[in-house]
Amino acid sequence: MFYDIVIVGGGLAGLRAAIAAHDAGVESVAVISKIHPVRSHSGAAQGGINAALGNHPEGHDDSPERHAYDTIKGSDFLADQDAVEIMTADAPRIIYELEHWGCPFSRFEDGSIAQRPFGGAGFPRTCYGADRTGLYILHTLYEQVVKRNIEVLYERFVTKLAVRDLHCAGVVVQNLHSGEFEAIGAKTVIFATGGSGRVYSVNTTNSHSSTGLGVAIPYWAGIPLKDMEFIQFHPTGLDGSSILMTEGCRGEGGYLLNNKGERFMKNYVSEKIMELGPRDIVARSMQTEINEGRGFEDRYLQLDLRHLGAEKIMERLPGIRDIAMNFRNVDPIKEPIPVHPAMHYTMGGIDCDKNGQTVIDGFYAAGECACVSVHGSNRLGGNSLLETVVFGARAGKHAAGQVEGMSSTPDEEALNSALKAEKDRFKMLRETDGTENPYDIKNELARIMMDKIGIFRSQTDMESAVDEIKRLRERYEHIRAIPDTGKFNYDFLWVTEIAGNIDTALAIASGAAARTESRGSHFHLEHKKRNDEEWLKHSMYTFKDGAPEISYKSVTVGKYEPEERKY
Amino acid sequence: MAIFKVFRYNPESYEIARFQEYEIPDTESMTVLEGLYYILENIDPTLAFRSSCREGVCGSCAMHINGEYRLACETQVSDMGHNVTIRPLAHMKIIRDLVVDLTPFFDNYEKIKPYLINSGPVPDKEFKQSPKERKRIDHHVDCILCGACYGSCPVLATDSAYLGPHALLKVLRFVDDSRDDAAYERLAYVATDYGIFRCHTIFNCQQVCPKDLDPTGAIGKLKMKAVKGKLLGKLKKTGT
Amino acid sequence: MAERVSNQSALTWFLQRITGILLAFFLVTHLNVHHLFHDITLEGIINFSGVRENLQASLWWKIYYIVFVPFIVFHALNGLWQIIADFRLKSRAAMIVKALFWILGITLVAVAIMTLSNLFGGGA
Amino acid sequence: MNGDSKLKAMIKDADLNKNIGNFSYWLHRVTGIGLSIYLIIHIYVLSSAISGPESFNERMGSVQNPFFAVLEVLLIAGVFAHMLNGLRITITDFFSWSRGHKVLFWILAVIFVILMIVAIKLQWPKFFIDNYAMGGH
Ligand SMILES: Cc1cc2nc3c(=O)[nH]c(=O)nc-3n(C[C@H](O)[C@H](O)[C@H](O)COP(=O)(O)OP(=O)(O)OC[C@H]3O[C@@H](n4cnc5c(N)ncnc54)[C@H](O)[C@@H]3O)c2cc1C
Ligand code: HEM
Ligand code: SF4
Ligand code: F3S
Ligand code: FES
Repeated sequence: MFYDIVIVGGGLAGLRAAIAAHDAGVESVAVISKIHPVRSHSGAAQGGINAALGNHPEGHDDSPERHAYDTIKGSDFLADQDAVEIMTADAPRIIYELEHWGCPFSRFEDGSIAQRPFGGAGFPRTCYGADRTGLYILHTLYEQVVKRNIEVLYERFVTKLAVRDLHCAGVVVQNLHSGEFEAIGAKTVIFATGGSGRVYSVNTTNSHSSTGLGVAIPYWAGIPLKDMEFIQFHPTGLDGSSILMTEGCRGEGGYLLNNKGERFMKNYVSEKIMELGPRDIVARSMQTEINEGRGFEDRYLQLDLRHLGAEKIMERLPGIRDIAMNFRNVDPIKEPIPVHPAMHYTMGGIDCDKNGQTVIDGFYAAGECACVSVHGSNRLGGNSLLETVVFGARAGKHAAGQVEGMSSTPDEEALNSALKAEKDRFKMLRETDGTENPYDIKNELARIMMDKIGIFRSQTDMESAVDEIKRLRERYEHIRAIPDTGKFNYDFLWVTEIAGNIDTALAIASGAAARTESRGSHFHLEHKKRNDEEWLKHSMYTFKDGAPEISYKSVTVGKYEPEERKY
Repeated sequence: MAIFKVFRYNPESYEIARFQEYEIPDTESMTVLEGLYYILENIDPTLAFRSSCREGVCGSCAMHINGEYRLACETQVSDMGHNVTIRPLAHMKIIRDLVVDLTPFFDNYEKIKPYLINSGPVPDKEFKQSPKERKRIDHHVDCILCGACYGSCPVLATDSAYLGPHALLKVLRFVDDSRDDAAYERLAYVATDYGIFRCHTIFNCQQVCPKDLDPTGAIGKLKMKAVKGKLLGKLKKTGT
Repeated sequence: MAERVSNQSALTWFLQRITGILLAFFLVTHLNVHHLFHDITLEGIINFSGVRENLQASLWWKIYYIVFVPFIVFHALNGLWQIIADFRLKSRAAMIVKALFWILGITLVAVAIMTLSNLFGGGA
Repeated sequence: MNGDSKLKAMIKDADLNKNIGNFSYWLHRVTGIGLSIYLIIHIYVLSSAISGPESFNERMGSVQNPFFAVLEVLLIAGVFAHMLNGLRITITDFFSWSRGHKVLFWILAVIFVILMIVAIKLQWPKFFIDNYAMGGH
C-alpha cells in the first residue's frame, strides 16, 4: 500500500486535514484510525468552538485581535503569538465553512450562529451546538469525507513510524480486522492522534482511545516533543467517572459552591469574572477549597445549575443532564452536580510549525497531539476544537503542496525494517515468560501522575515521580505474555498503549521537574511566581536511551509583551 | 459482586459460540463497560469488545445486555441486578466475541448521501437558520451511529438490503434541514421497498436508541412525505 | 443514489393502509351480519335463502360486496407479499411469486364475484 | 448468529427484542397470515353457491356446529387484534404519533377486550346448538 498522503487519526484534525489535502487536488489520500472516525474523542467535546463572529449581542466589538489577545494572555504568554494570530484570524472563515457543510450549530433569533461566554474570554465568542458541539462537527466532517470518497481505513492500529535519514517513509499498522501487521508507505504522513489523557487513566475526562502512544510513536522515531509538562485540569469533572461537565455549564450561568454553600470563586478572582476564570485558575481555586476542608467528602464541590431553570437546561445542556443522571444519579434540574478537577488536555505535543511540519521530512502533526504552540501553558476552552480544524486544514494543504515533487517509489527498506521490528516485538510479547500484569502498571502510572504531577506540584514529588516511572518502565519489560487471538487482539493494543503512556508520562514528569517556575497549568509549590527571565521558553524533549533529553527553544513574542495575568 | 455471562465466538479457531461466565468483585457503581475492562485486565485478556468514550457519545459499545440493546458504558451493573448477560449486535457478521463487522451498517449510511446538498450560492457568512428551523432537526442530529437500532430491527434479520433505521433517520435529518435543497431526490431514493417502505413500524429502533431518538417517527414522516410526493408527481427521477 | 428508482411501493404502502382502514368498517359490519348469531329465535341464518334474502334487500349490499371483495383480496395478498418480500428473494424468484399472487388474486376475486352473483339472485 | 437461516434469524430476533412494538409486530404477522388463509378458504367454501342452494347449504351445514362456533370466536379475535393494531400503526404514521404508540397500544388493548366480550356474548348461543343452520329447512 502506498499513498501520497496518509493521515493517522480520524478526529477533527485528521478529517479536516484529509479534506484539505483532497481539495488541494491530491487524490491518493487515506485516513487511518484505530477506531472508526466517528468514534474519535473529538465527538465528546461539548462546550463549543471559538471564533470572533460578533453574533452575540454583547459581542459586537469582538475581533480576531481580541481573540488573539485573550488566547495569549490565557496561555500565560508561552504561546507563539504568530501562530495564535493565524488561528484567530482564520477562525470565522473556518466556522462558516463548517456551517456551509451542514454543521447543526445552535442559533440566535436572527438566524445567526449562537455564541456563549467561556472562561478567560473578553466576549461571548464560543459557537456551539447545544452541548454536543464536537459530535456535530465530527459528524459533519465525516460526511464531507464520505462525499469526497476519501479512503478511510478504520481499525488499523498504528504502532510505528518508518523513518530513515530524517525522512518518513510511512507507518506500520496492525490491521485489527485481520490481525496482520502491514506497512503502509506514504510520501507524507500527518499525525492527528489526539490527546494523551489516559496517561492519567480514570482520572481524566478523555476517552479510552486518547493515550500517550500517539505522541510516543514519533518521539521514539526521533521527533522532539514540546511543552509536555503543561497538563490542563478541567475544573468540572463528574465525581467518580471524571466525565466532563462542560465549561458551558458555567458559561450559561452555573455556580460553583463549597460545602458552606458559598460561591467561593469570589475569593480568587474579581466579582466580574467569578466562575468564568481561565481553567488553570479555577481548577487551582477548587483544589484549594477541597484541600482546606471546604469540599464534600474531601473530594468534590458542587456545580449548581438549578437557578437556570428546567427549560434552559433542557435546551442548552441536555447532554450534561443525561450524563449526570446516568452516571451519578443526579438530576441537575433538582440537585447540584458533584464535580472535581480532572485531567483534561495536553497543551504540549509533537513539536511542529504553523504548517504542521516537523524536523522530519514528510512528517506532519496536527490537533491535540501537536504543539504549534497556540495554547502555551494553558488552553482556553473552545480553542482546541478551533486549533484542530485550523491547523488540520493547514497541514493537509501544505502537505498537498509538497507531494508533487516527492518520489513516488516507496522506501521499501525503511518500511520493511519497521515492519519487521513490529513483528518481532509482537513475537516477543507473545513468547515472553514475564509475570507482571501490564494493567497494574497502567494503574500505578495513573496514581503516580495524579498524586505527583497534578494541579499543585512540589519538587520532591516531581522528582520521585520521574524515578517511579523509570521503575515502571523496567517492570514493563517483565510483563506476562499476550494471547494470540488473531483478529481484534485488544490485549496487544492496550499493552502497546501502555508502553506509549509510560514514555509520554516520563516526558511530562521530567519536564515538570525541570521547570522551576509557575506558569499556566504548571504550578510549582516552591516557585509560585512566573519567571519570564529564565523560563519564557518552550521545553523540548528528545528521546535518548529510554529517557527524554530536555532542551529549550525560544517563544515567538509579538505585539503583546508578557504582563501579569489578572482576572 | 456480579456474574457476567459473555458471548464468546472465534470463527478463526472454529470455536463453537458459547457463553462464558465471569465473576466480578465489587460492582457497586460500576458500569457494564467497566466490568468488561475488569475481565480483560484481570481475568481474560482474550476478550474482544469495542469502546472509546465511556460516556455514551462515541457509539462504540452498543451490545445486547439483559434483554435489550444498550450502550455498555451507560449501563450500571446494579441496574441489571448484578447478573449481566451480554451478546453482540445482531444482523452483522461476528468477527470475534462482541465485535461485529459494521461494514453493511456504514455502507448503508453512505448510500443515502449523508451530507448537506445545497446548489444555491454560498453566502459570505453563515446560512441563516432560525431557531425554529433549527428545532426541526433537533434530535435527528444527535445520532451517534451506535448500531443498536440496526441490531434490533427484525427486518434486517431477513433483508440485508434494507437501509436500516440509522440511515433513514439521517435522510430526514437532511430533508428537514432548511439549508438542504435535495429533499425530493433524497425521498425518491428511499421511497422504495429497500428503503422506508420495508419498515413495518415495529418500533424496536425507537425502543433501544440510547440517545432516545425516534427513527420510527422519522421513517413515518418520510413515508408520508413520499406518498404525498408520489401522488403529486413530485418524486424526481434520479440517475439512470 | 443513482440505481433503483421505482417508487411504486409508495402507492402499495398507502393502499395497504387505506384498504386496511376501510376493511375495519367492512369487516365489523360483515362479521356482525353474517358471523355473529344475534337472535336465537331465528334458527340459523346462514343458508342460501337467508343470505340471498339479505343481499337482495338493498342495492347497498351489492355495492358493499363488490367493493369489499377486491379490497380484502388486495390487502391480504399484498400483506402476504410484504412478508415474503422481507426475505429479499432473488429477482427471478420474486417475479415468479408475484405472478402467482396475481393469478391467485384474480381467481379469488372472480370466484367471489361469481358466488355473489349467484347469491344476489342471478343464476341457479 | 452467523450462518443461521433467515427464518431462524427472524425467530431469534423475537427472543432478543421483548417489547410492545415487537410483540405487536408478531401478532400482526400471525393474525395477518391466519386471516389470509381463512379468506382463501372462506371464498372457497362459499363458492359452493355457484353450484346451487343445496350444495351451499350442505357445505354450510357441516361448518355450523359448536366446534366451528368456537373457532369463529378465534377468527373474530384475530380480526379485531389485527384491525386494532393495523389502526395503531396507521395512526402513528399518519399523524406523527410515533411517541404515543405504547399508550395507543394499551388503549386499543382495552377496546379489544370490550369488543371480544360483546362478540362472545353474541356468539354464546351458537356454542350449544348443533347443526343450527339446518334448522331453517
Ligand atoms: C470531554 C472533553 C470535552 C472537550 N470539549 C471541548 C470544547 O468544548 N471545546 C474545545 O475547543 N475543545 C474541547 N476539548 C478538547 C478537544 O475535544 C480535543 O482537543 C480535540 O477533539 C482533539 O482532536 P484531534 O482531532 O486532535 O484528536 P481526536 O479527536 O482525539 O482523534 C484522535 C484520532 O487518532 C486516532 N489514533 C490515535 N492513536 C492512534 C494510533 N496509534 N493508531 C491509529 N489511530 C490512532 C484515533 O483513533 C482518533 O481517530 C474537549 C476535550 C474533552 C476530553
Ligand atoms: C380489519 C381491518 C384491517 C386493518 C386496519 C389492517 C391493517 C393492516 C396494515 C396497516 C398492514 C400493514 C402492516 C405492515 O406494513 O407490515 C396490514 C398487513 C397485513 N394484513 Fe391487514 N388489516 C386489516 C384486515 C386484514 C384482513 C382481513 C386480512 C386478511 C384477510 C389482513 C391481512 C394482512 C396481512 C397478511 C398483512 C401482512 C402482515 C405483515 O406485513 O406482517 N388484514 N394490515
Ligand atoms: S438512531 Fe439511535 S440507535 Fe440508531 S445508530 Fe443512531 S443513536 Fe444508535
Ligand atoms: S425496528 Fe425496523 S421496521 Fe421500522 S420502526 Fe424500526 S426500522
Ligand atoms: S464507549 Fe462510547 S458510547 Fe460507550
